[in-house]
Amino acid sequence: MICVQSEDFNLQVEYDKLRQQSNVGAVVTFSGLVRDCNLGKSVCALTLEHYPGMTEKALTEIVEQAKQRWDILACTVIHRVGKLALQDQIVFVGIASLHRQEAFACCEFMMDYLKTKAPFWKKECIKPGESYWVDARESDHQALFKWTEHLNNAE
Amino acid sequence: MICVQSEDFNLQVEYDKLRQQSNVGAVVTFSGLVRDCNLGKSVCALTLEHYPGMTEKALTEIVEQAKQRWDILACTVIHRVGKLALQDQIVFVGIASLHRQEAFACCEFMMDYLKTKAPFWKKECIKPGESYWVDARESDHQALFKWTEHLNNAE
Amino acid sequence: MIKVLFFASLRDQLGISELQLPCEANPDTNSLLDNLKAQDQHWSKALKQKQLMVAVNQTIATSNCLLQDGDEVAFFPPVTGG
Amino acid sequence: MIKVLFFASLRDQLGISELQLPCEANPDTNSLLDNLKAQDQHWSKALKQKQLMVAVNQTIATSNCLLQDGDEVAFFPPVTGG
Repeated sequence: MICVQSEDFNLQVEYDKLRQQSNVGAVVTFSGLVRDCNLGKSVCALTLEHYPGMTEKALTEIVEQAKQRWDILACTVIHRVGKLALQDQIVFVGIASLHRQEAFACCEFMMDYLKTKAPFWKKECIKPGESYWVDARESDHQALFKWTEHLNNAE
Repeated sequence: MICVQSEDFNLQVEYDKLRQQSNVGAVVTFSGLVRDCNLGKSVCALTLEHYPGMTEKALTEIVEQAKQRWDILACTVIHRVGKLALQDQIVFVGIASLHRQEAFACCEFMMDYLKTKAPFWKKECIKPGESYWVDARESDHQALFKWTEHLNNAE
Repeated sequence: MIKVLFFASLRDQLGISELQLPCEANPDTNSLLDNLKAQDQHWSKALKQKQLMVAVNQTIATSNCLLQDGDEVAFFPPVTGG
Repeated sequence: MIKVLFFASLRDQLGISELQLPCEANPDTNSLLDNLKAQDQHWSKALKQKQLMVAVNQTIATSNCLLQDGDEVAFFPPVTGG
């Protein structure tokens, strides 16, 4: 399931959906939250913009790619857009599989992808009326590189 | 928080505790469930035995070790013991951190440890009155090896 | 016509989120970008950022990409989702 | 005395979960294991499994380990938790 939405999500609800099949042995979830501090600046709110149409297309493709690479039973991706407050949930990725290794690897891969390729942009508000676009972290790009490197080596 | 218990646990409750600090940016959770099938045999129930005293000591030590290795904000480990039914929750590991990489790595490390070093044993019931002790999976031991190898290389 | 979109900080810098460009002979993403930069100094500077990302018909283009009439091309800064 | 514990399938095979052994001179986990194996053929076989794990005072011992009076030594098959 893929969802780009302004509404909040509920971890338990998503988890219960992921564990429905009787052969699920492992569920890994990732939740990303709005932190009160980023790169030394205090943050009071966050606005998330996306590229409607491309976002859903990109997420559908990456879920298909993940399913081909790992033997997973279920996958949920939820990404919020719009205005978010401190400690709000931003993103959820949940993977169900027979064994834990696939669930961990697939969940981390999905998050690396979301951070580096999916068209979402964060604007941080540091005080009322003052906000700036968040710069991409170099470490996020390195994180995705490890997966493509792995792919290239496997070929 | 470390807990060895016969009672079930609730993912949402544990997640809400993990995300309490205002600087949490990432929460990774792992839940292990009783599958209806293991190594081709159908399973109808599971009994988990542990080594009381050593279990808690071992888990406390590994959480300390994980905290030294990764910059994490909170860590919860819950492992159930006693008789469990199909699709029951067996184990929970939840990690909160500033960034996702630490949470993923630490959660996977904790699970590899729990699978290979913490004194828990599973007895699977395949039909009423017929049960057998689960054999350790070679892949689990290889999973832990990657962490010790990493440690050795780092030294 | 080629539909061109701008997002996030790039849109703010350019002050525009969308425009239509006539389709020239044998267009590609590089020539399109050159045309946009040629608009004026301000555009030239905004579009010169090293990490500029390009998507053609809602798929990331990692190298120069041939275009045809009716294509949708988006330019944006590195993404920061998740 | 040394307190000796057995868990899971090993306990089932031996039919006993706990016993006390007198503390010999300079005991270690290897000599303790040899003494246990010497009990009879059944014990010898059960304790010969390659992957037998040993914990001394509730900590896994990865090699032979010196013991002293009052120590708790546990033998068990590879763990299968999580």
